[in-house]
Amino acid sequence: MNGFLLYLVLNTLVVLAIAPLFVSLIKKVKARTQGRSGPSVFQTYYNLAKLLKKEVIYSPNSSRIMRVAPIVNMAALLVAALFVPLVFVPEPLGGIGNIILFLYLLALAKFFMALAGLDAGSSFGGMGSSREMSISAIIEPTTIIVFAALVFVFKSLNIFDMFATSAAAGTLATPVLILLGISLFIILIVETSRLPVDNPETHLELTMIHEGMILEQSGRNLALMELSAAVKLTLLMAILINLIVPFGLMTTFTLAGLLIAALLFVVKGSILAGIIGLFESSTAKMRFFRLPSLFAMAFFFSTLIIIIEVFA
Amino acid sequence: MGAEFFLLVLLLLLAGIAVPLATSGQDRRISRTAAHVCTIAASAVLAAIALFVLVTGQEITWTAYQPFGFFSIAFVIDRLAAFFLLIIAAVSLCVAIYSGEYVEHLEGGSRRNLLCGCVNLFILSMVLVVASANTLSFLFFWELMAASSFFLVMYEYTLPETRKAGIFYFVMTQLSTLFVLLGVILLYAGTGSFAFSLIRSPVSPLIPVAFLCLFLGFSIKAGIIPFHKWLPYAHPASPSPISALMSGVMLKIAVYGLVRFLLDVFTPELWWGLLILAAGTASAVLGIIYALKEHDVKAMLAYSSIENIGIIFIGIGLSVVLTAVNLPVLAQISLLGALFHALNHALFKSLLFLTSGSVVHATHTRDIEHMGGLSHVMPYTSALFFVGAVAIAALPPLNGFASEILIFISFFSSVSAVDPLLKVVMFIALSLFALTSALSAACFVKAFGSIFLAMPRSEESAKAREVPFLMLLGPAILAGACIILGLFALQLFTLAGFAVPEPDMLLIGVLLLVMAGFTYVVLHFTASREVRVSETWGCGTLSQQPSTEYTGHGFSEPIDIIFSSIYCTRLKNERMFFDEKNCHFREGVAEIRLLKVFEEYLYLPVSRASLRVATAVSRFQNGCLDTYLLYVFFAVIAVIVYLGWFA
Amino acid sequence: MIDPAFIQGLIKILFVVVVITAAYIISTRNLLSLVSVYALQSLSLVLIALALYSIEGAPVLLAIAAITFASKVLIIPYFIATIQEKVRIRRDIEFHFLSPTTSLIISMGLMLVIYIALSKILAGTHARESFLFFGAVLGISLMLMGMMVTFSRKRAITKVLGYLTMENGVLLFGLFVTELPFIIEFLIIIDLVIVVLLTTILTVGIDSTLEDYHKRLHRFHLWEEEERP
Amino acid sequence: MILIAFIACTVAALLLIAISHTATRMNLVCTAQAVLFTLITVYLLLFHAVPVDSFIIGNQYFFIDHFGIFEVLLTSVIFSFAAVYARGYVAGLLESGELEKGSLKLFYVAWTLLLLLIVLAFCSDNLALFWIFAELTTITSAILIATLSARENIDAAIKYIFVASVAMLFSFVGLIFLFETSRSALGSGTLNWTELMQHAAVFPPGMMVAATALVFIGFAAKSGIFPFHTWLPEAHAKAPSAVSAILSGVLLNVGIYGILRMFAIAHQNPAGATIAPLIGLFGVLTIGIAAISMLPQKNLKKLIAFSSVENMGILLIGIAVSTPLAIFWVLFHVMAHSLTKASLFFSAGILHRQYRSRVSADAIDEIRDVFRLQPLAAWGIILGGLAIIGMPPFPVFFSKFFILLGLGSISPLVLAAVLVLLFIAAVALGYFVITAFTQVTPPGTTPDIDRYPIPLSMKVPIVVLLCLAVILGLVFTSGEISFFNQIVAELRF
Repeated sequence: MNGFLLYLVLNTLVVLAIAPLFVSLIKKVKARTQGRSGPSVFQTYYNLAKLLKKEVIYSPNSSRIMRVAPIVNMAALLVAALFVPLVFVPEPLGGIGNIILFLYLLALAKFFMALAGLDAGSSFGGMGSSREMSISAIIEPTTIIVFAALVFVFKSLNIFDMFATSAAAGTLATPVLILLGISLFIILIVETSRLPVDNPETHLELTMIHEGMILEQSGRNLALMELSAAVKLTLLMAILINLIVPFGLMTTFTLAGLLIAALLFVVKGSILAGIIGLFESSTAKMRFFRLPSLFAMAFFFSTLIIIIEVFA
Repeated sequence: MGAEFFLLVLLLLLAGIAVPLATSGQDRRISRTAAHVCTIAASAVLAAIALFVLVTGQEITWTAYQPFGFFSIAFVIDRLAAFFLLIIAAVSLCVAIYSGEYVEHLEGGSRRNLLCGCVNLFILSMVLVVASANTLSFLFFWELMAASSFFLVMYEYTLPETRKAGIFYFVMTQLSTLFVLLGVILLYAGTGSFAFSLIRSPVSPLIPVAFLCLFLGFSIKAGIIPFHKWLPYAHPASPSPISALMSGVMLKIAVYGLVRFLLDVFTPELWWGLLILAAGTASAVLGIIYALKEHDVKAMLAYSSIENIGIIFIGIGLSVVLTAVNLPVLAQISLLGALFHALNHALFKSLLFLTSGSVVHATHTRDIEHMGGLSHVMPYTSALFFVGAVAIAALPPLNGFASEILIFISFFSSVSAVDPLLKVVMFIALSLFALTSALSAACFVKAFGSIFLAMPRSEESAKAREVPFLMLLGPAILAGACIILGLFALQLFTLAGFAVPEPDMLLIGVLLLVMAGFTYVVLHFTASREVRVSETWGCGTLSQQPSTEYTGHGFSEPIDIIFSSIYCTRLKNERMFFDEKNCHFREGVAEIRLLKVFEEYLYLPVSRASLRVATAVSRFQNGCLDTYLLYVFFAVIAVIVYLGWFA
Repeated sequence: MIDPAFIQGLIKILFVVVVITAAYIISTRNLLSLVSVYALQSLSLVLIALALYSIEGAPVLLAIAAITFASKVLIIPYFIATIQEKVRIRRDIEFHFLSPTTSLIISMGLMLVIYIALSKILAGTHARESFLFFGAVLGISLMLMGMMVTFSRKRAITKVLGYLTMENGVLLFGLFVTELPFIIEFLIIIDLVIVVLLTTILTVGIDSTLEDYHKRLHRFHLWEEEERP
Repeated sequence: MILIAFIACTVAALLLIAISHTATRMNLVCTAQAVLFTLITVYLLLFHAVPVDSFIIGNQYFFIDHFGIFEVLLTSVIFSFAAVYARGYVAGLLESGELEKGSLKLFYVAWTLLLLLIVLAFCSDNLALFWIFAELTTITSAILIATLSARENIDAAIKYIFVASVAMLFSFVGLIFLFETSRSALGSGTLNWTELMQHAAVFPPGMMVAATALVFIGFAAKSGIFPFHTWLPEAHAKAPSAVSAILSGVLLNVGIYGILRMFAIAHQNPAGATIAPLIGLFGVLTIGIAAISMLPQKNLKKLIAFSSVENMGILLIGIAVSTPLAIFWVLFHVMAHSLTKASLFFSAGILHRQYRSRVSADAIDEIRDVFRLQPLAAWGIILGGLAIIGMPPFPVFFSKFFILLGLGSISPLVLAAVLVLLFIAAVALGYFVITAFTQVTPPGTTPDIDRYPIPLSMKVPIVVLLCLAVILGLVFTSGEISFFNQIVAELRF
């Protein structure tokens, strides 16, 4: 039991530490591709620190939701973080690690963020939450199909067992995992509202969906929102990494193994962040009502994988 | 032992009917509160009996009336019946508390006594339907339930839309009675008895036909897609406690009917399961898509009931398919998921209906376009509505999620064990199921956002006041039940003696609190604590107008466009210009019109056609004596020819 | 004392008289002669009854002949004639469904059908063998011809007469199929009298034709047209 | 001495009516006569050995068995309630000028005669005698229909007489056939029902089928079966409501009584097998035509009349099924239908008095503010309507269910068709009641119709009949069940 407690504390700290790094890495890669040097790799850490010191501004017509949403958002994502062991894979306990529960914790966070968007009464927040909820509704079937395929391949509902089997196998469990990796990559792009779906950097009301919802947030609430978005990105990247490239994942607890695994994870993470940055700078933002056809393509692609996996 | 208590429940309910009807002359609050007290007492005792049977598994039997030979009105409460009795008891308890206050604000003078009496009759008939031991008494109380609920829907009979709702409701209940009656008679012809007894091996060809009729009868009453049209009319037309009872409990009686016949009478085949699964998925998806376009709060809740009934049918259908493919463990999990979702839906749907009833009572309108900003003036109602919204959107700590995850788990684990062709069907059903649960989250963000958040969009909602205490106590109990059922789902299942792969929601809830506390503490020490209130950012405009807010329509507009093929959306935008070269824009009309697909393409054509046939046939009676004698002449010749031929 | 062959010849002649009078009732337009033709038909029925009495000698036939003579030849025609004076309607021109010629052709066809049907029904019984079987067939076809009159004529008086010819058909059928007990015959006469009395009183009340009073009603009560489906 | 009691009582009533001048006194006499009839039948039922065949006059023509007693009891109960109702109703007719003082005496004479004739019809053993009484009831009820001075009533009466007596002639031919078959089989012909029942098995099947089919035509016209039902809706819509309650509640039973007696004979004989499908076919067609033509109906009394036609169709199906269970429930349905239909017509009568349309009884009813003006009549129509459709607490639910149960074991397809037709009928009734009763004058404008004062004597029968129906529907006393079983045994099903 105490091994699990240790894992809880350890995993949360590792996630909180690494998350902002990946975000600024992606920004760095994008800046490099546009020929400018871009902000330092630790810029996100400075932003968070600055935001924490600033005062919080609430709109007069916003209700208690505005105040509660950031904390609930952060809590949900931290609990979701417990579901994805980055470094050390213990035995699953009491339903922690159930992949559906992981998905719905993300949905809980999104639910509160959307409500917060609507709360201030500004049309930007309303548009952001309306578009966010529509997109997440459309992508949901694809996510479920991909997770079902994962459950089908790894014969278990629990992410811990998935990572354990993939770590035990060392290299790729089955070739189909590469295809699943691509689908997971698409889901990552959509869930963390990266470029083709939504532009995280700008505040132009036509293009921002995720940013629209947190437009009214300020000070420490905005910091929480930024941090939770970063944690979400890290978790999804961790799933992708630990399933496709399980090299170095540690199942038995040794201090030395821990350090190596953490180091390896940071390296693998930054490579993946680089890939995401390159992918983002290679495509332009798609018009909002062209997204359903993109998601239909993704859905078709993932069902194709399953048909191959099931029938072949 | 329990039979006396069951009798006590019936007597209390009968008293609840008799007292208000007897004093229906004068419009005094005493008789109405007496009726509500009877309901509360009866539901409390009923809940006790139900829990006793559920936990100890000991059946209560009582043959009430056996006039002669084979036909008898008898009651058996086994665990399935007890579960549904628990649903009835819980919901009617809270609705009675709520309507204790709500009815006082209703107009209708002494007619309100009739309403309370009729509610008790409605609850009594539902209790007796669930407890009935043979198909005849099931049918007897099924029609009594239909009749009493018809009176409740027609309470505010002076409004034109109540008339339309009454006609829709009456026609669809008669249709459902037709199919259930046909099913019961064919069942009797097939098995020769009224009892809920398993059909032995020599299955006559009538049995599948009997199943189909019963399935149609129950799906009409449950509001499955092609027959759902009465629900979005009946619920907004009837008073809120009534629509809470109807949506929360009456739809579950139809589910109970289906499960009782599937478990106890039929040995279902594979195609039965697929039929139920298909109906469930269709209703789930279309139900929530139609809910998203509604801007009448109670119609939206009615459509979302269709969606949740669809989810329950998905669970049942899945369990039937899995038993047919002999995977009994998974079948039990999905059936448990479906039944648990029935209980949860009963709780959070009646919570939502009651709270929306308070909102409608406060703002005197049902249109969410004119609401907004109610969380400031009605804090408790908005908190209760919020708990209901989170529960129905199936978000983790609460009970909506606890039951949907069971269905998800049975889907996920059955996918790996079933033969390939069925696997494709499973995947499609799974993806549609996921789409519905995501859309329901979007729908209730829209609902909660446009009703309670931001600025009020009309004077009534600005001047709205919090509802009296009783109208908060009922929903509060329901909200508490939702939270408890959510957190202690695994413990309740183990208490009831079922091994279920449900994740321990208590642990998740505790972890959420721990993490929230952790963040709060970290922020407390590191972040600055100044807070300032200033204008919402509106690109520099000084005072923020409520008209700039995102209303319900605006929120669901992307989904209207994305699912335009299902809504058959008609986009209309004409522009009029000053000059012929269309440069100087004068005025224009832009409109998105969503078609009522089922009504315009199925219900109205059928009724127009039948009316045309009827007028043609009724010309047979054209009032001229010669034609009448001509008919007699032809009839006599026909008989003579018949005699000549046959004798 | 009169040999049976002669009697049977007499009955055949009376059959012909009955059929001709029925044909006349179907096709006539002149109301005055209608009642006298009906009296003639009833008279021929009385003669048939007497002829049968001379063959079989059952006393009941005598009583039937007497009753029929009294009621159908004297009382009812006199009653209807007086009604016609008061109503003063001479002619009943319009025909509703069947023109006279088609009615006659149809009655021929009906006779054939009834002949086949009755021969199959009465296959075993003694009535079938006796030469009088044709009388039974004639009885029922007379009924159907009477019915054609009721629904193809406009005037209520002609409808009543159609009903009376049907009544004669029943009597004819009864005479030939079996020896009717007297009480049955007696009761049917009473009923006949009452029915005729009531309908003629009612027809006088509405001035002898259904359609006329519909038109007259338009003026008094402004009956909307759309009520009739 | 039983028959003498009936006849003497009627003669006394006729004398009293002859000398009394005011409507109320005449009505009192009629009520007294009907109540006396009920008392005699109850006495007969309780204290006398039934079946009774020891009469002083005309011994071989009359005979009372359980079936006869049941019908006579039902008739006299409905008549007494109708007489109580008629007191207020006829007063209303007189005061609104629809009924002249002159024809009042004729009305009450015809009323008392009709009761006597119906009772004698039910007590007659000889089928020809039953035929004559049935024919006479047609005439007396035609007089009752035609008493209102409106021209359309005379028109409806004439239609009724012509259609009914033309068809009854054919049933007389059927009786002659029956006489011929009994004469050829037994040597001496007889039309007494009791003797026919003993020797039914011996009769030649060909002749038997012909006799039953032709007799069926006549009595089908009396009870409004498919091709001959055309007179029924117009007669009921135009007749005064007290009379149409009697027409629907009692007179249709005379036709059904004749059909059941005739079919009981045919049932012993192999001919029953060929006749049953014919009767079943007529039954289904009747339900079809009635249910479908109920849909566009705009006139309340015509709608209720069509629902009587439809219920007669259900009875026919029950008879065609001809299992002892089905016949038991046919009898129960006859009772249930009469009571509920009478109460429905009473409430329709009150609504008719309230919303009397100047144009004609056939015109569309303009019913408005019904719950404010006549709440009792409105609730009478709603509960009566639910009862007729076959909603649970009311007796029609059980009888309709068990008749259809019998039909289901014979042929599920016909059962499905019948159920769809009953659904259409229920929807038609529901649609009419919902659209008519929710019409309300908009709150702003002042309502132009004021409440028509309804005396208590018109309200009591509605409530009592509905309560009687509910009690009979729910409480099956052993006495009642054995009584019905006794009838089924006597009819040898």
